[in-house]
Amino acid sequence: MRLRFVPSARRITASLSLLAIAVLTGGWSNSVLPVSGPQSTFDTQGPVARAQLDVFYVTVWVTLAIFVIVAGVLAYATFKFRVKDIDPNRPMPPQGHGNPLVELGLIAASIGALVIIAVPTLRAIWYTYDVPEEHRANAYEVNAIGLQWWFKFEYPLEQIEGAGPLVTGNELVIPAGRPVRINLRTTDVIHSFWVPKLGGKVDMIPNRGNHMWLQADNPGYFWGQCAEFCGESHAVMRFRVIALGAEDFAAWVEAQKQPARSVEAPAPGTPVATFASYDMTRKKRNAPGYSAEFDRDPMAAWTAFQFPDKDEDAALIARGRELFREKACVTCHAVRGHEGMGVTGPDLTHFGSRTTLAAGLLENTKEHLHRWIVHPNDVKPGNKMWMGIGTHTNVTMTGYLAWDGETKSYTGKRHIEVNDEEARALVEYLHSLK
Amino acid sequence: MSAHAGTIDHHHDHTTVTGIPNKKLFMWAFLASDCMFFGALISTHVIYRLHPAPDITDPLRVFSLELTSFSTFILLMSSLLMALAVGACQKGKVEATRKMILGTIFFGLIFLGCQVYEFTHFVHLGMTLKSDIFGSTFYTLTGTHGVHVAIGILWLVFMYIRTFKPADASRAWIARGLTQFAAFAIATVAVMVMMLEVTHAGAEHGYTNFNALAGALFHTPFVAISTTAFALSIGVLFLLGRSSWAVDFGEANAIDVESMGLYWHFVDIVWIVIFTVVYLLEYL
Amino acid sequence: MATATTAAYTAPEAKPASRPWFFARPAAKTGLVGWLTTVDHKKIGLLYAITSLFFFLVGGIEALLIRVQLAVPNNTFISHQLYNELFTMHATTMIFLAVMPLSAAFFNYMMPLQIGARDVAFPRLNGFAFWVFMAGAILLNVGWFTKAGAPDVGWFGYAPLTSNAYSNQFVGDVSTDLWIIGLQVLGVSSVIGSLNFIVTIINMRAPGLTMMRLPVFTWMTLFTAFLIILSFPAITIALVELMMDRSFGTGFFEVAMGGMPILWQHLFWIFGHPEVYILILPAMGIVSEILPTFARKPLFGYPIVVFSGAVIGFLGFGVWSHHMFTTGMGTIATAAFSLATMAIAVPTGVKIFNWVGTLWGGQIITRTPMMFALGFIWMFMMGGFSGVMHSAAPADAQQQDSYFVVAHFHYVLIGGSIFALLAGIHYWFPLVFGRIVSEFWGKLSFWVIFVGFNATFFPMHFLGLNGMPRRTAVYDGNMGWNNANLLATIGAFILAVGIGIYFAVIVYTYFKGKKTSHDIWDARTLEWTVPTTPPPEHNFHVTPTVHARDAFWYEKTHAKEIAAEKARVAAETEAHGGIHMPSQSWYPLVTAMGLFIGALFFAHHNYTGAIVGAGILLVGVLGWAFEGPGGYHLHVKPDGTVTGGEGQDEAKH
Amino acid sequence: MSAHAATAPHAAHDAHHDDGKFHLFVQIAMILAVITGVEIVLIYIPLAKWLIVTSLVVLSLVKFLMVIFWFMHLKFDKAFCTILFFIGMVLAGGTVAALMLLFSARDSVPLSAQTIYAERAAAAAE
Ligand code: HEA
Ligand code: HEA
Ligand code: HEC
Ligand code: CUA
Ligand SMILES: [Cu+2]
Repeated sequence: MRLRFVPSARRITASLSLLAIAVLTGGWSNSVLPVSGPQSTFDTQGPVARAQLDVFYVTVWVTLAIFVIVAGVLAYATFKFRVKDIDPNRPMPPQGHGNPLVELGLIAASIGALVIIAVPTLRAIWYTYDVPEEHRANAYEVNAIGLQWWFKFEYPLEQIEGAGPLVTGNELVIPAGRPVRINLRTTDVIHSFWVPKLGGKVDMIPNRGNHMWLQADNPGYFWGQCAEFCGESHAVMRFRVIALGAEDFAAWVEAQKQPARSVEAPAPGTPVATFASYDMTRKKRNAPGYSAEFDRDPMAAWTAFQFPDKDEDAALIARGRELFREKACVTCHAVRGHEGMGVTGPDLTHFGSRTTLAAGLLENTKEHLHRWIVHPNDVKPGNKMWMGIGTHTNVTMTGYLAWDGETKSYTGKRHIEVNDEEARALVEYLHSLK
Repeated sequence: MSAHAGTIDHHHDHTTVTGIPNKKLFMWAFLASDCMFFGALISTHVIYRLHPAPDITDPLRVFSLELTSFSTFILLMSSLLMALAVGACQKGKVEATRKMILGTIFFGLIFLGCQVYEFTHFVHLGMTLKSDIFGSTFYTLTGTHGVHVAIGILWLVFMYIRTFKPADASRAWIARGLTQFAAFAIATVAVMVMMLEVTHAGAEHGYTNFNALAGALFHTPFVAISTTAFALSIGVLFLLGRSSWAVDFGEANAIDVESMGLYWHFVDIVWIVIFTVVYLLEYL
Repeated sequence: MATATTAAYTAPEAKPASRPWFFARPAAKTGLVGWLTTVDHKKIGLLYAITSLFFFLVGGIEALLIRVQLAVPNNTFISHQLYNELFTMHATTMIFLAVMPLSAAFFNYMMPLQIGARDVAFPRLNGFAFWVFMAGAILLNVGWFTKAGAPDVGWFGYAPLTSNAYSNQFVGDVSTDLWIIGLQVLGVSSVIGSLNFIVTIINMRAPGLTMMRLPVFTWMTLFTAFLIILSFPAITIALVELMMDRSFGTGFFEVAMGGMPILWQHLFWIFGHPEVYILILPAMGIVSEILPTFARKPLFGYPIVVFSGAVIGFLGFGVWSHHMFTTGMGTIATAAFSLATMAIAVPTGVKIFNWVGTLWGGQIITRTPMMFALGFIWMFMMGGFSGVMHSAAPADAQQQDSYFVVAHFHYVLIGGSIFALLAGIHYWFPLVFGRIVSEFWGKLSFWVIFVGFNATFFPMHFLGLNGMPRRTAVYDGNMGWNNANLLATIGAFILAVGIGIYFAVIVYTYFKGKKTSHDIWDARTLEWTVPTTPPPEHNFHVTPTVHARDAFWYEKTHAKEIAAEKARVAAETEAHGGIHMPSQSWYPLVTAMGLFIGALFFAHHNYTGAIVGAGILLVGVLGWAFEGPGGYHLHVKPDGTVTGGEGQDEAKH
Repeated sequence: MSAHAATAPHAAHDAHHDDGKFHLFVQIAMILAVITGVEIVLIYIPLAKWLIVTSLVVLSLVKFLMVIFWFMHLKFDKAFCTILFFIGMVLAGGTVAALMLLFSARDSVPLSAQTIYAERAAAAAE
């Protein structure tokens, strides 16, 4: 036994554990391990999230109290009863076999602690399940549908003549201060709808009619995320929820119900504000999709997005609209009032008024959009615009990649080629759809 | 293994702590596990009966209660023979054990035959694994049970062959055992082919029109071939079914037969549940 | 075949002359044949240990790759697809190929010794269980070496992502089929192994060893075995249904046919929750052995510790839907599962309390095994508390599928299971190899592991509460997750260094370590009474008779009576022909190979190959059944020399 | 039915001594066959549905128990075998029951079955 090493080992381990404690306690400081991000569950902005956080705090305080007691006794015992090393000749300690009274007492205490957790838990289960009875009449209803890898939102209360309910994608706009009941559906695999600041998640499960409710206390811009593994690009299946005051909301609905905006007059046009084309050779996959400026006040950015750009190039827009048809974009995307008819991709009728693109992944800048259009796969691997809609065994709608029905595989060739100039026109067109 | 002399107490094994033979304990633990196995499978079936898809096959359209009742009865009787085989073996009666095992195999095969007939019949009526969810759960559940029966039969066949193992370890009887096994296999396949041919012909010409049925049956060589193969293999089995030497099989092996019996009976009780849940309840 | 049969008659070696070659039994105790045909529970235990440690390193490297990718936001180190394969295989490997078989290694090696048995009840079946495990492990991992890639559906493979339509997006993909069949095969191995352990513990105990005298580790082995045989059927059925869907077009989880993907979740977690107790109960057993030894005091409240193990196992079957709180089960079901889950904290708490009670008033010796055991209590308790936070369903709505869950289960799995298993390795190393690990290096590895572990996983609590979802290959830099992720990655590397030290030291000690006698810990239980270290194949010269719960301690304090008793029992054994030992056999290996070949071809939808595999399997079973039980006898002289062996007393019978 | 059950253990007692359990087993097999027959007849009897379902379940259970206790010797074996098997049986029964309950809940109705439920509701309303 190399006992002579032990003292130095102890010194090393002591300093290491000090370090560990420093790191761990540092964890509580918000600058090292912040808990106030855009998806923080602590920064609650609605009653559902609040109810859930309250339960969480109960569990934390109860378990923390138990931890302090049990760990305290454990630490005390370890140090108090420690002896140097094995020595068979040392007289034995008293050989106690247990104490039923102590044991039963601790069991009773544990049960008591659990009751403290259970009561608020039960209350919150019923509360968070559905819009409370008294508010039901006031509740707003939307349908959220998950697809690989984006979200589709339907507004059953906002019917458009001859076109069914209002449909948008990836950004859910809701009225603030009003409970919103969300019907959760999916067309392929399981997804999960999660806006941490407004409430916990509920899954979208095939062949199941799930629902949830939440409410935003005040107008605001909220980050959301698919929270169930749903295949290759699950990580980048995100979305946003924007809560608006009653009037703003009504105005937004009205605007959305309008058919797509057309920029008719072929004006001489001021030169388009230039942006760097996406360089295909320099693959910068997974580049950040946000800018600091946007982050500072996303709500203001959102508002700005609702109005047409000042420097629109009508000719380019017209060219883009043409290309949108020629390049088969129309088969998957709807642009209500224009040529777009497809329903398998996100509705683009008012795409220009959305702050993000590709399911909340990238800020909707022209640069990002250009990158998305020329090579969607670089942004979101395996996405259905690139691979086509369907599966490898039966592609029903070819995307950018060409599909060989004979060999049931991708040929590696591109079926939709979009060159730089065309992409710029498409960008211009899509951004004009306010 | 050395406890050849003296009578064996079949209710207490002195080599184990609890007095329960290891093999028996093993089987019971396994059957406890199998309860969960079939529990999960039956749950699946019932859940999909609870929430049927809109256009599934109507069970009553395809089911034939007569056939199912018959095969249920057959399985019950095979259980009886199995129980008797165990009893015979516990008394060291090798000959009787063999007969009972053969009987169990025979009844088990009839049951399987009925199931094969049932499945082909249903497929004829348009219900397949893929046609609808009822087909999926029904075939998977009853098919898994059928596989259990088939494994049981295999086990019985092995045990039957095992009863011929000579006491003298140096005697080569592998070839003989394999022949026996092959004969069983051929007989089984032949019977199944015959059954399928009859089903086929019956479905086309009606089971009551005997002449047309006979004509259709002998239209192809399959029936003749399978009948001959069946007869031959049964003959082989009969010939090999005698041993002039001392065999390494007796009362000490009762526990092996009993373990096999436990398995067989369990398969039977699973069928008792299936019969009620999958078949009878549909008629209400 | 025919020529081979005749050839057998001319083969003159050792004893096969008297039997057809088909039934000749291998007798080599060493070398490749010795290992391939072994039925010795200790050798099988070592096989399990070595393979599982190898896979632990594999799973660990997968984890490190995950951590590298997550070190900084929007990293491009690996692709989404590879990332998905990595976390799927990381979890599958760690759970099924590292922790479970490492527990099985301890079951195999220690349990028969603890109950004073010569071997398990069915030695050949025990070997078979190991080879089947190998088959499953290979099946799960072959994907790495093929075009299809490794499985990528997550370790719980939620339908319908596993269906043909969604799992095979880009390549003609069999990785999911390999996942299905691999798990299925591993299930076979686990169930067979467990049935064997159950029979062994119930039927093969030494005289005097009543159930309430069983060492706690043996109790936990028994409970774990029960959990395995009762929970695996559920996943077996789920996998059968999925296999039918993928291979034969059924509609169990196909929405187009009215299937309900939610059913998969239920069936999976009916297995999955008991599974996590399968991972922790052996660990609790190990800790319950170490604490009394190093506190020189019997376990506090033995009956209630045992009973709480049973209660945990039983309750474990009634809480599965706590993994499904966000699936919209409705209020009543959610509430019921929420309460049932909380209830499990009570029996688990009982164990913690009794461990503390064991320490209280003892003489605590903080040698390396004890350090890991104490670390276990701390870390497992923290993991348990985050588990209780999950059990409150409304709070879990925010935590589910976030890094908070990842933090929870790594605390219970690493801080719990792995810590205890590492403790067990140190604790029993002198018994198994007769050498002892250096105290300095052992403790150093403990502290590095301890610090690295906490640095890795403690920040994940904050990540989760700050909204970071799990199973995401990339994240944006503006979410407030950067620091914690970087810290976690650094921690993971510290952890890796710790584990590296740990294993380097173990390997060093195996070859060069200080030799020691057994019983260096002044231990209490029967396994330490073996005559030599490493233990001889027949374990004990004389089958022990047990007089008290801590059998070895009793022996130490009653040396005279015990010696007399041993002499008597030895004489009796000799009068009955000596020590009966099981013969080795090829057939476990042959049968498992058949299963492997069949399964491999089946996964590739090559049914001819599958049938060939089934044929080999059948031949294996046939040979197995007809080669007979075999067995030979050993004779121990009073001075401890052993005579006899395979082939030397064939006449007997 | 109850008359049969009453004679069975009696027969067991007698049979045990002379020719093993041959007669006992044959009698049990007969009872099992008869119960099966009763079950088949039962489904055609115009009684309340719940009554028939209950009787079917009870009768199957009786068959189940008869097979495990007599054919499978539980009655003659150590009680531990019974306990062992019942652990699995009870757990399986509990799991099946729990699954049934879970899937009967309103929240579990799959979308694909909703038309059927609507039809059934309409039929019930008439
Ligand atoms: C070793 C494995 C292990 C163990 C032992 C546990 C133990 C527990 N687990 Fe954990 N769990 C996992 C492994 C484990 N878990 C894994 C792998 C997952 C994720 C699977 C996946 O999604 O991939 C998971 C996920 C998981 C979830 C789902 C989370 C989600 O996805 O939303 C839940 C929810 O309730 C949960 C709860 C619990 C509880 C209540 C315990 C309890 O048993 C803990 C009890 C212990 C204590 C409470 C501490 C000591 C007690 C005391 C000191 C007494 C007094 C205490 C009180 C009265 C509170 N676990
Ligand atoms: C017993 C189970 C177990 C164990 C031990 C571990 C161990 C580790 N796990 Fe694991 N993990 C799971 C079970 C486990 N995990 C499960 C079930 C999941 C969920 C998966 C899913 O979502 O489907 C998961 C998921 C998971 C994730 C989340 C992935 C995601 O959701 O996107 C992460 C991320 O950090 C992670 C990290 C780690 C790390 C760093 C370790 C470390 O502890 C590993 C440490 C070990 C080593 C590093 C060994 C190698 C050492 C060396 C190579 C040193 C050099 C060697 C020599 C000198 C010889 N794990
Ligand atoms: C095969 C179908 C298909 C075709 C063809 C197709 N798209 Fe798409 N598109 C999709 C899908 C699916 C998505 C959602 C991808 C995602 O986020 O995962 C999408 C997303 C988009 C988005 C982002 C929408 C949002 O709200 O985030 C834009 C913009 C877009 N497509 C433009 C185009 C243009 C321009 C073309 C033609 C050059 C085109 N698409 C052709 C299917 C298609
Ligand atoms: Cu959708 Cu993850
Ligand atoms: Cu769980």
